Amino acid sequence: MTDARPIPDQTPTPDQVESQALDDEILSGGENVYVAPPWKLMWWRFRKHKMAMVSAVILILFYFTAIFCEFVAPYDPDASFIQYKYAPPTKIHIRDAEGNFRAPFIYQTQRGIDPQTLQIGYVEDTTTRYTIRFFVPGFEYKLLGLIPTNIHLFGVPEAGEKQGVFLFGADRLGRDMFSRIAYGARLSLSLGLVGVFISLVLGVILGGISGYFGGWVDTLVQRTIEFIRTIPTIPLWMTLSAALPVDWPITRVYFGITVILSLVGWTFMARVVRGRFLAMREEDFVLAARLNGATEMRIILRHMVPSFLSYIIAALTLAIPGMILAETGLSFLGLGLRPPAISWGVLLQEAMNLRSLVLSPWVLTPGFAVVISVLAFNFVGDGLRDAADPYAR
Amino acid sequence: MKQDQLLIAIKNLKTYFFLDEGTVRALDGVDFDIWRGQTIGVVGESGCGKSVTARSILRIVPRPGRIVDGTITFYRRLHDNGAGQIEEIDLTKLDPTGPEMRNIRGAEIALVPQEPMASLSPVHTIGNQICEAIMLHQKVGKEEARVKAIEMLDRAGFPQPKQRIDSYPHQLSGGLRQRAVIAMGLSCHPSLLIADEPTTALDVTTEAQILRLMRSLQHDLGMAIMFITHNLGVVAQMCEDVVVMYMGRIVEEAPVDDIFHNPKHPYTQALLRSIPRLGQKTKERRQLESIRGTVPDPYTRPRGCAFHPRCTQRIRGVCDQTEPPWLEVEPGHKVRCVLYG
Amino acid sequence: MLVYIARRVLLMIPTIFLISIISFVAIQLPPGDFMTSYVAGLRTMGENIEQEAIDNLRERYGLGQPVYVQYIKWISGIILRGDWGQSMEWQKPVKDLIGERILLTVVLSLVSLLVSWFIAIPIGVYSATHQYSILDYVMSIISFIGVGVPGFLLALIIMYFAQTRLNLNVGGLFSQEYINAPWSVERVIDMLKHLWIPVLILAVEGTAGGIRTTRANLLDELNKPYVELARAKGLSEWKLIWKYPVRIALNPFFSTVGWSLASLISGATLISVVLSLQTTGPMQLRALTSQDMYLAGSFLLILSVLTVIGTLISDILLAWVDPRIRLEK
Amino acid sequence: MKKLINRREFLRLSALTAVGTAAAACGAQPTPTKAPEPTAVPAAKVEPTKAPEPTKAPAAPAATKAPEPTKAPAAPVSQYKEAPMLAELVKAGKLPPVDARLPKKPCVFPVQESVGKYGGTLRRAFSGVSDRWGPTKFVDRFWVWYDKSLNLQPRIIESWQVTPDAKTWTLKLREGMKWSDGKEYTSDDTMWWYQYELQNKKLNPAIPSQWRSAKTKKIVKLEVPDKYTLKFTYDDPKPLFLYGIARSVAGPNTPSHYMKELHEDTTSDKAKLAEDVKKRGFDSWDRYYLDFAQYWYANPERPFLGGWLAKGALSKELFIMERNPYFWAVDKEGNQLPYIDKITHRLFENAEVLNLWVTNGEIDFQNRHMSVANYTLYKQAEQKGDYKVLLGISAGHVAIQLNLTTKNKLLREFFNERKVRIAISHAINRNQINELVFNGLLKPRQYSPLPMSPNYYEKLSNAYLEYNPDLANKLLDEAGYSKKGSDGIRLHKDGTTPISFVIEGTDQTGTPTEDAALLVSKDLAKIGIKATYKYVERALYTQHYESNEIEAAWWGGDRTVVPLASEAPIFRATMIDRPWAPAWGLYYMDPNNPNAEEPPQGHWIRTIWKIWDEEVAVEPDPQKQNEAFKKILDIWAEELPYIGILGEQPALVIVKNGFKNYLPGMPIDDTTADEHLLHTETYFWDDPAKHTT
Repeated sequence: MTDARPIPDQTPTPDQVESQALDDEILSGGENVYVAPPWKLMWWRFRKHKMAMVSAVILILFYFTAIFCEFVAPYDPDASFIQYKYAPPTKIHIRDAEGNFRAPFIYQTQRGIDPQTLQIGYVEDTTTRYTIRFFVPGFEYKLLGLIPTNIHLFGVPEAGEKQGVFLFGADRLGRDMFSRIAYGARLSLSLGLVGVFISLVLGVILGGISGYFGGWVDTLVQRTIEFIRTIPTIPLWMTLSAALPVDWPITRVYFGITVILSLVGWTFMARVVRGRFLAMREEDFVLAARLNGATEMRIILRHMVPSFLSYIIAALTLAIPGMILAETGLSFLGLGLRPPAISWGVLLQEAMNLRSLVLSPWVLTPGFAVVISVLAFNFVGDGLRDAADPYAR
Repeated sequence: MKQDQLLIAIKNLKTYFFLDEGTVRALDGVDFDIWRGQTIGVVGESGCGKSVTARSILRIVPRPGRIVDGTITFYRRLHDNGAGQIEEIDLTKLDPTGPEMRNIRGAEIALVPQEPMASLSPVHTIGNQICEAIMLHQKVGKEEARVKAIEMLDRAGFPQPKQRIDSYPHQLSGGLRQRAVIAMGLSCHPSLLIADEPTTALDVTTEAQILRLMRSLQHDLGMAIMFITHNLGVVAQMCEDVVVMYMGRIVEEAPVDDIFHNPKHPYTQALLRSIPRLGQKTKERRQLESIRGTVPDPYTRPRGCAFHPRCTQRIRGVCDQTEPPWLEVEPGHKVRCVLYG
Repeated sequence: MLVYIARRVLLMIPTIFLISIISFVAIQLPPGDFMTSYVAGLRTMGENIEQEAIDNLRERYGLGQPVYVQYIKWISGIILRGDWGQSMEWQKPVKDLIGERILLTVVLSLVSLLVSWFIAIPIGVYSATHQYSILDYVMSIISFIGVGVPGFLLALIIMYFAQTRLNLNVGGLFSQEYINAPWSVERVIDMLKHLWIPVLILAVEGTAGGIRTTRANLLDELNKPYVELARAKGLSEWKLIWKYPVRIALNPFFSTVGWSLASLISGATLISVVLSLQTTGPMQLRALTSQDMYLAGSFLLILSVLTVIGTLISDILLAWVDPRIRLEK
Repeated sequence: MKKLINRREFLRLSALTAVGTAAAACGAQPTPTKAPEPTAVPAAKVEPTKAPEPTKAPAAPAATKAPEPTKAPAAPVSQYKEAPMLAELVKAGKLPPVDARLPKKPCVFPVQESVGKYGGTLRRAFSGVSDRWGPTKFVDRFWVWYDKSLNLQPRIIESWQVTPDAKTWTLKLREGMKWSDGKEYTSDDTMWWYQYELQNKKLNPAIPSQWRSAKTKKIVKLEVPDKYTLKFTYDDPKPLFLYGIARSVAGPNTPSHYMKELHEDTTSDKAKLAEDVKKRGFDSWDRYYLDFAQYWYANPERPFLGGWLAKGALSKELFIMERNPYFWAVDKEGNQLPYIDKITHRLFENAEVLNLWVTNGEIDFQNRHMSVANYTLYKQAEQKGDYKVLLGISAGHVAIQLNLTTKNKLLREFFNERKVRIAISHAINRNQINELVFNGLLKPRQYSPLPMSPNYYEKLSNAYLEYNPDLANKLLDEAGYSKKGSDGIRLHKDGTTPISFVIEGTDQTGTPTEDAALLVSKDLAKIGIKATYKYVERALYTQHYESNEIEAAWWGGDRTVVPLASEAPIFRATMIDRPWAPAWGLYYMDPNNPNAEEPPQGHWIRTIWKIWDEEVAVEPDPQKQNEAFKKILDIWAEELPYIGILGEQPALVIVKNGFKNYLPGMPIDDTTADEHLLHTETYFWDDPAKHTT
């Protein structure tokens, strides 16, 4: 047995210096001062997930664009510019032909057509250039539907009708892809949220009841789920799109379909929740709560739901991109939104052909918007899941 | 106690957890020894570092925790050829996932965990989980391992082990699960069994049975037990020596009787005051004291004696300024407190 | 357990009966019938058909009869004679049509499913055990891209590059010269040259979901006490993780495998359409659009029944892999 | 710059049109005395006039040289020559010699470029049984068919005669003509069809109008004075008889010796037939007969008269057709046709896969599904795919139909105002739509017969085409629609309801036609009319027009090559899927139809019907008939019931290099079998060995 024990390091750490003040607080009963609220803990853990942080920023940008798309878009997304048909993304220069650095500008382009194939091409005319300016006047719109204005984020006001700045090129009718994507974000990013929300609420409540009570309640809910899940969705969609009034605006039609989708979608959520409940209702803390005389609803909501919050968050964030993708899938089937409505699904369907892929690949940029938003949602969801994980250290 | 009876010597063990919120010094210089056949109790409030000590010995400190300093010397008695010969191994130097460490884990040092239900895989039979441990450390086949497992279960007081070895954990009562876990821990005849609050989840009758069982098994098998608990009653019943921990440090170490009858450290004294004594009446139980205040935030350890903010006998200007010394007040009774300096 | 299964099977009968009615009604729900869409189709392609002829046809196909009469005719044919009726568009027995395509469909779906699991589970395990490592991020990004790219778009792009860069024939599962050829080594090679595209796309989609599920579930399990105890037993990390937490984390896979049953048959409809695969998916979609009543109805019935059976299989599998559920029943 | 090119394109196309008319009376006259003798009109004459990207090979094979002379059967000197693969069968004794297989006087098909070579495979694509028209239009041959100048000529029959009152038509069959199983084709076959098919109540609950007298509605009388003569007698004049028999797929050409065994009234073994019906999954014999037995592509065993025979069912992924050894036509040198051995049609589920096949050179000859929007795509890959994009002229038009009989009272009043329709026509910027959507490949025109049509009428084609929004506004003001709402939309005459209607269409997203519809709706907004384009599922569309619930429709217009052949249904409002007046059209066809509505007295549509019924449909003399039809077109030019936008759309025909005898620049319309107008049997490969699969 060793007798000589080294005296621990006595150099005071900054922490220790502060301890005097804290000391008094503890003694005076300020016990909660060191307990970070749960959301703060979540935020700390979430911050750790670098990709989730980046993704959250991207999503904020996307939603900003969706809300203020008129401001972000330099052009009316429906305006056809006959002279810009199939224009590729406009090159933005910071160095002119003489090699001088300047504020970002673009050159005037000249259109040419191959007489054999009718292929359209554009060449830059380096003698005429237009500076890109910010907060420039453009087409009239109402910001947030309220404030009439004509100020846009950026543009080339000097060019007038002669030349446009097309960040992502122009489509087959000479419409600015960037403006169209910005407008498309509004529909694509917003419509799915409602569907996800409905399926979430239904799924958690019914799945929870089913898994928690078991017995005939479980059987009933399970049969219902089974039944709903066996109703084939495609004919259902077809019926709906046909049955909805012809004069309904297309967004309302799609909104209806989204709601129906979520009415089917909740069953997935419910199965997950039920499985968790089955495993969990045996656990001691549930028993303890019950012995304490907590009501069943309270047991579910206060004790069991928080314990698998991570699952719900994971499923939720996976469901939002699922909805975005469902929109593109529906459009592909011709059951979703239709022009003149602008959504990413519609833009993608317009571009879903070999011609676009070979001759004007830039019209596929809505695909990137979809991928990036899905990616971002997934990372944010992942980060949230990890942050909310009750087992996380 | 002869030197060759030393089983484990822990010196200046520091295990820190590196979190975003700050560094948690879960163990901040822990020293104590475990002797062969000894039953040593480790007591303290939640978060004082009891379990981390156990996990440090087993080298299964979960990330982002890490042993940053100190040694854990394990004196291994070689069985096969050089019978009785002793090999010194510093466990902190081993790769925690490497074969050497794994050969010690389970075989030489076994763990009986806190929650037997959660500690058994719900989808494997207990037989499967016990046999696995046996086959891992002994060169035996499946059949033989099964026989040994049944034997172990039997010894652990598991009724009808032959029939019930293929049960799943959730089919068993809490007591039986704990017996199964103990059987698993003992299956390879370890020289140290770390029992991490093995009876917290059990009712009093079962707790008593289990404790009795552990004692008799220790008697039969001659192993050392490191008994981690916050229940001083259990300590009194089980242990020969007691180590009291507070905020990652040992504040008092003494034979069990000394701790109970002559506690030195104010913390130990407070602990003892907070538990009901045997024979106390229900009425009196209301007069039990709790230790005032709460354990400080683990990121900001108070300066000086970590216990001073809660201490009734603290001396202003001393306790909150200087590290208290580690003093042997009586033979075998050590305390970390300025009151005895 | 057996009683449980028997009870479930008995319960299935009324469910399936109800489903068969719903399937049949579902196809009738969209406005018009096969003749309207048939005529509309002809006219789209510049063909014409006289109104008189349309009326005759409608009568001949029994489309004028009340729905329940058509339903009874159809369902009794299936139950009594195993006769699924006749496809109006293809003018062949439904049984033959589905039979011709089912083998390739199942092969394709199974291969894709297995490939995606084969890739997803190890990667998911790695990502969970090495959370926040660089590889974890890389895997996550790749898998999320897999989730994010619409399959039909990916299909078109891959097809185009397979043709222009790899000089492969694309579309369908065989080159033209092997479509009707008897099975031979060359034919198999030719099939593999085509098969990888759909398998790749399907696997990418499935893998992404699989990685995500595995990782998420495993992360939940990794810190459970039983993992620690197993570690304390001296098990190696590798064995430990695969035997305990992975095993439990994979339960959701088992509980969804039954549900994949229906999708095995319907195949990945959209992708098959884009790739022009002769699987059942495109046929089903087309039957639905053209309101080819018996063909569409049969597809819906088969899929529904498979879903019901699949759910049962899922539950049985889940009970089988998770004794907690099994022994309770 | 762009404009120039477009004009050139148009000039080129117009030149082709001229060729079509100039070459009238070309083509094989089937009645000459001796059979294989090359007819007076050498096909080569056409060549110099052939327009864009001539497919001509550097050197056409010498006209005298017989194809594959070495392999010609050595046996008794044969009058005709045949394909090597058939010669081998003959040698092996599996097939009678070629002379015995051909009729005494085979039909002589003119060749567009040169006499061809035997052999090779032609690869095409189709999208399923419902898209069987690729195979059928390639192969189906009728009693009579069009020549290059769109005049009808005898084909299966040797000749026809008609009485001056156009009531009795006598057809002469070719003696010794064989079905594909070698049995002779005689008047008995048609008689059997007349007795057991046409008059069978199950198979034909109602007799098709072709086989009924126009007024008495009685069935035509058929007599067969001898084995090779058919005599059809109607109660009323039937001047359009020939057009009717130019498109009768499974009608009178019925192999009675085979079909009678599959007919429940004439079969010798009823039990076996019943079993076969069941085996093939049909629940009734009539469905079995009509959906399966009588069609060569569904039932490959059925003897057939086409140039190629089905091998296997059409529902398979690859539909294969092989040459008919008994085909009854030869070229001018006596080579039995067809030249090409095998035609394959490959199934695709998605048009983009077809496009990939095209650009990769896996398609040899295709017009169906080749969208004009893909012109640049196809042209760019010409070299890589080793093909040429040739142009035909599609009969289709981009057009909008305003429903003059819509149930919406205010809209009906609006649409029925002539000035409104003319205003709408002037409001559409046709050139912009053409440039933006169609690369300028189309031509602004009203819905009207094509220039190469015998019924071309310039006044209608060019009516009200000018883009003139001011004029449009002026016309609308004049018509009493000068009041506008606060949003700039004009108001109906009730003074409160804005003028707004829905244009229903079924075009897929991203297709040029949908783009055009959206542009039109923008143009109309500029003159204060709110026209919303809405996609509807096509079955729903059908339901809407059938029940007259449609306000306006976006559906093209075709049948403009030989409008009389299909009885000009659009011009008479009887083709109600182009619903410019569906309720009136239904009334005209059947006054008892629940959705039918009588047009007002003195309405110009009554005049159209009167001219058709009393002048066009009964006039035996084609010249006078056309004159009478012109009166109808004149009413159209005045009233403009249908707003045409663009037409003369180039139809893209993918033609593999080395593929010969296809004449580009021809009109492409349903009535004339699309791109298969001229003798598909004379197509051949310059190098057949390179084209075997």
